[in-house]
Amino acid sequence: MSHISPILWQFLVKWMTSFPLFPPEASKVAPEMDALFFFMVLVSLVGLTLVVLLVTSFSILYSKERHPVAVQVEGSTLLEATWTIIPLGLFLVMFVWGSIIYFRVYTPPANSMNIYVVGKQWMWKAEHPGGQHEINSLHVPTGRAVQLTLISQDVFHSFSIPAFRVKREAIPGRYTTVWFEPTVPGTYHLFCTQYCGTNHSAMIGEVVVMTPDDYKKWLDESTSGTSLAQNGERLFASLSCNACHNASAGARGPNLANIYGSKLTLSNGGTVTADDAYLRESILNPSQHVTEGYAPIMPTYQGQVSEEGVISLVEFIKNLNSDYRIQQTLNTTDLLPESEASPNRPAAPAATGPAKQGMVKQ
Amino acid sequence: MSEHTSQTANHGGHEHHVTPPIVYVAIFITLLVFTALTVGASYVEMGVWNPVVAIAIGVVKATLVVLFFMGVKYSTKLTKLTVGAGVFMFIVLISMTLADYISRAWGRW
Amino acid sequence: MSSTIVNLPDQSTARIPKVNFITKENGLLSWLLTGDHKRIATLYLISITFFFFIGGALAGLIRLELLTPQADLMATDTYNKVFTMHGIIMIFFFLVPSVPATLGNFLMPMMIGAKDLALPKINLLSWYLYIAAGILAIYTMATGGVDTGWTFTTPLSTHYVNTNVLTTGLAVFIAGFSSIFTGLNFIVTIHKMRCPGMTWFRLPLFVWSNYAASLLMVLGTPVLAITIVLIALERTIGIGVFDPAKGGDPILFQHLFWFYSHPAVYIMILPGMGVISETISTFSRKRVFGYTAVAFSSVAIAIFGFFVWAHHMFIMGISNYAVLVFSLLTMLVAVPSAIKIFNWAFTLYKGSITFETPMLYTFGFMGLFTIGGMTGVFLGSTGTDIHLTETYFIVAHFHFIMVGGMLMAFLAGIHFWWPKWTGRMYPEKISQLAAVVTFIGFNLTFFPQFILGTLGMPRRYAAYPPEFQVLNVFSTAGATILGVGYLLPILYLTWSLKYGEIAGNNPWQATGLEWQTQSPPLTENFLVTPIMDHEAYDYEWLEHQKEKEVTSV
Amino acid sequence: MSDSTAIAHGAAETPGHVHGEHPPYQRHHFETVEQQADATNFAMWLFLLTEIMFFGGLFTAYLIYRNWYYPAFVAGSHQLNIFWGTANTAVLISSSFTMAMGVWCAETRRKGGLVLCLVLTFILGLVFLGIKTIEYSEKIEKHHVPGFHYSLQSFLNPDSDPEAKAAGDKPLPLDMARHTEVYFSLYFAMTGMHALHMIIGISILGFMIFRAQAGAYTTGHVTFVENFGLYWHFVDIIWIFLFPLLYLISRHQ
Repeated sequence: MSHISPILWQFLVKWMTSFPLFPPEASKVAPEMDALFFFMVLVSLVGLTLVVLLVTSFSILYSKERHPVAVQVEGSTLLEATWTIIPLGLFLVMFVWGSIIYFRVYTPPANSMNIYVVGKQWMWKAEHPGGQHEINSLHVPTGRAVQLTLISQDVFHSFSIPAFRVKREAIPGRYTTVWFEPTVPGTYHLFCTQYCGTNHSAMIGEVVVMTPDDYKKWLDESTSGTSLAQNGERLFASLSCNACHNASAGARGPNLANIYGSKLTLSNGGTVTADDAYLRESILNPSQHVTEGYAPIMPTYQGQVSEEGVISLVEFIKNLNSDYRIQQTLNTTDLLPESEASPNRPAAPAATGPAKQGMVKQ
Repeated sequence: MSEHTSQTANHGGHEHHVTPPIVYVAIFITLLVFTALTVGASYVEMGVWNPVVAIAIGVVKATLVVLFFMGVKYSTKLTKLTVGAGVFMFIVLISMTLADYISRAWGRW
Repeated sequence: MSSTIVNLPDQSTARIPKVNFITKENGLLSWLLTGDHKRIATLYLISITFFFFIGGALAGLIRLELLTPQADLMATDTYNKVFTMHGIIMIFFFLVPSVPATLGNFLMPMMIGAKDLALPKINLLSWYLYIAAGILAIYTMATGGVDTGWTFTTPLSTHYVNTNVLTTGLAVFIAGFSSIFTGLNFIVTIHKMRCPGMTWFRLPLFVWSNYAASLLMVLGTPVLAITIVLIALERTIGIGVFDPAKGGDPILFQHLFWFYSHPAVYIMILPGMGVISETISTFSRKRVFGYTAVAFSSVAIAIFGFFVWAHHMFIMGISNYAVLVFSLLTMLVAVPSAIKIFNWAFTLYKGSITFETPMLYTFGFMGLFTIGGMTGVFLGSTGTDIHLTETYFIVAHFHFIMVGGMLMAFLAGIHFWWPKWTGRMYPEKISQLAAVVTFIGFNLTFFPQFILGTLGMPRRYAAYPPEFQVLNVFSTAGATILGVGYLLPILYLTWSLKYGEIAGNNPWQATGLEWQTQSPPLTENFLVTPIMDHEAYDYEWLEHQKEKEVTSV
Repeated sequence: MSDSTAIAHGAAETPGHVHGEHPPYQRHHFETVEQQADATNFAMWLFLLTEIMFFGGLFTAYLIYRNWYYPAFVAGSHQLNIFWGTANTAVLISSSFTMAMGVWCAETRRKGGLVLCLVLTFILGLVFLGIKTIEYSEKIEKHHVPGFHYSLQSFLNPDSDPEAKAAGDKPLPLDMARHTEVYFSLYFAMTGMHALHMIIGISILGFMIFRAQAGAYTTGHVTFVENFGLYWHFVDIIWIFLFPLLYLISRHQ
């Protein structure tokens, strides 16, 4: 084989040995999506074969040598109706099937664990509730529904994990969500698929799927000491949110305990569910989201809190289960160091460390 | 506006409708009245009906201009179809875009 | 029985008619100030060929860069500029004007028996706008380029890049007006300039599909224009309409942009479908199967085409209810395309088929368009769209439609009407070879990209994980073959201008009115205004005509 | 030549046609003058179709943001001068009327009347732009031009601003006040695009006045005047919608 150039030889060897044709299926939804995918491949192949078969057989049967004089055929309503209705039926099947999967991918189950992801030029920052930060990687356990709450700090990005068959755009100014349940431990590609500027192709990373035990180990090793909610708590205090949002009678702002997920009546008469998006909007554009019975006096924090800051505030408010914590933040400036936060209930009532201004942008 | 006695001008023997000036004058006055009306209506508290009334008056005025000043009332079906197509596509653009915005509020998305 | 329908006049006596639209007047000015649709079409043909090769060269650079996983041939920002300019030039300066402004301009008046388009000066203006826009685009490229992607996604294009967004936007804006004027001219011409007897259902299907495309141009393009204006205002003075920091919504930009840009893909493909209807009928000597269905499916595509734009935004966080509606409508718009494919296939049934070059390109079109269309359904179905969108799957999909469909149709049309345009035939064997080479090269280039996309390789990546390399090497190899396939026609068509055989009026024995006049045609197309006294694609009428001629001689 | 040929007797040989001689304004590629008039008229309508869609994008943006930021839109709207707005509406409707009369004069071949009407339309158009300039300069003085030292003063503290005070505006919270910039962006984009159309129209009018004096439009060739009239009326219609949408939001508050 010496006459083959080494590079070509190397290439041929590579070709023979590793040549993926289909991505791994590593999430619960992946096989479902692949079923639809292969159904569509099948339909396409049948359709293509039909067209090719028709064209070639007619070309042979009715070539000029064999069939010198054309017979004029006007058309056939029956035939035309057939190839209108059959494709239409198939397309509708694909529509319904596709929509079912779409709704599955974008409707997180209630008990999923939430990880926040902030996209910026050109990196992904993942914020785990336990305070673990990651850049361009994401560690998740198998067997648990993981919800991602995505937002972008600058331009459109798109969070894509081909092995999970999920993808969602991270857009500036608004949360989007996606969820998946990893099934096979391993390391998978993470791509930004929405063109986002110069280093778009460098905005890649890896998704590490671990067994629950390994994941727990990883969480313990990489904790930053304070959970996201604790960060939020500090921010809550340093921005003096508790001056109004406290449980005292006659407080100027609504009590935020247990507010997450509840239905609120707004001062303009509408009702809204207090979800992540609502909480974020209320911090940045408060005047449009005033709860009934309160005056629109809350100042906007647009430009004062970074997206990570907003996320920790949201996470803090989400986990406010009692007035006790608000009272505590109201009165405490230096607290005991943090005890270990479990991933399930990251913001379990606990004391917080010294308040840091790190989250506040000047 | 009872005066619909259409004159015809001779353009190479082709029937071409010429709207008499009295119609233009009538339309002109109507338009001015409607303008006064729409300004007045905006000072009356009607709740959600304020924008509806404003748009409705606008539509009436625009229709008058299209039908008489632009002569669509006397033009061919093709012209009418063209105007209809324009309005239709305008509504498609607005309504289908707004469909997204309105339905965003329906669910958690 | 010979296996060809080509019927050329006796080469020893045949001459190109002394008076035709090319020889009528001489001098550069007579071309630059012409009102003749055929001369403007010729100007367009030369200019879009120029832009096609610029766009093609950029595509070549992209493929070379992607030969290796690292960004080694060029830096990532250069790569970004290259694919942006490739997209902008190919879409706005090649695909949108390709068939309508060249073949459509050349043929439409002749097909309907008119002397010219209704508004010849507007037609010329549209070419000048096109050239002005093209020069501006090239100037942009020469002075640093632009790296927003052809989609100008906000807020990237407004606040996060410092390349020539404004001049590019202006170029696209002007090119948009060029296309508006072409479309407007076509609609007026088809409505008002038909010769006596030319009813709507006697129109060739090429006219129908160009009519449908023109509707899209007229109704869609202005929305792009205003969107670009808003982008320019946003970028220069920061008006905030698309800027989330000021309360604007970047998704609104997506809505407005795709309101044009989705119909734009039908602007690109519909005229190509018209070409296929003409060639497939001529080379099977048969009326198109179900003429009315094919005609109406063009209009149906044009109308439905306006209701599906948000399928470009399924994963962008638009309301899920809107996603459902737009996905359903997307499925509906796929149906007329399926109808067309089967109607064309059945046109062959009981025909008398020959395999000249235009017919080979037509077969290529049918195969590739079927694949392109079916893979479009993968993306229209929301579930699979999540996985496949923004990857090479979508790149492969629209290249199957645009290159495999439109470009094949364009080449089919160029080869089909070349003898009419120039009065001369090109060498048949080498052109058949070019058609086959193009087909093979195309499949090798773009089929691997479907697999790449399924694997998850994102589009617009200068560097990619190494395991994708093998398929990318295939793709680049295919692109090389494809390049040869596109260079060949340039060579032999240019050669044929001087050395080709004299074609005569109707070398293919086709039925369209354009074939009943001399080649190249007279300035006002016909000696006397034709009267259409038969249906479109009436081959028996044609036979009848020939017998008459023989007996009268 | 046989009768059943597709290339049958054309116009030149057919005796049925009235016109032995074509009028000078008939372009060579049209069979008859009516065909030419029909075609150009239809072309003009199609062009207006594109204009509808052009403004359509702006109206879409307007509707969305008006729903999102209603208080900001109200406060922004109160900053506009309703007197000038109404006056301008009347001016534009009058110019539309004079234009319609001009078309009538052309159709009935009254040269003097046509010139008069065109001049009146021209002047009214200029008056419109003049008033628009006054309004714009007010906005510039108050720093209500987006992107150029935009000032929130009038919205955060209405008492400091006579107009806001007159309208009885309450102070807007800061976040909503910031969104008035979106309102003014749309205000300037929409009225600016409209004014641009006016400027183009006035330029063409100037050209037409000279041609009309030479009698170009009163010899039966009215297409150009008619088509220009369509354009002018269309610009009027846009204003008919812009006026209530921009000036008359919740004036009663």
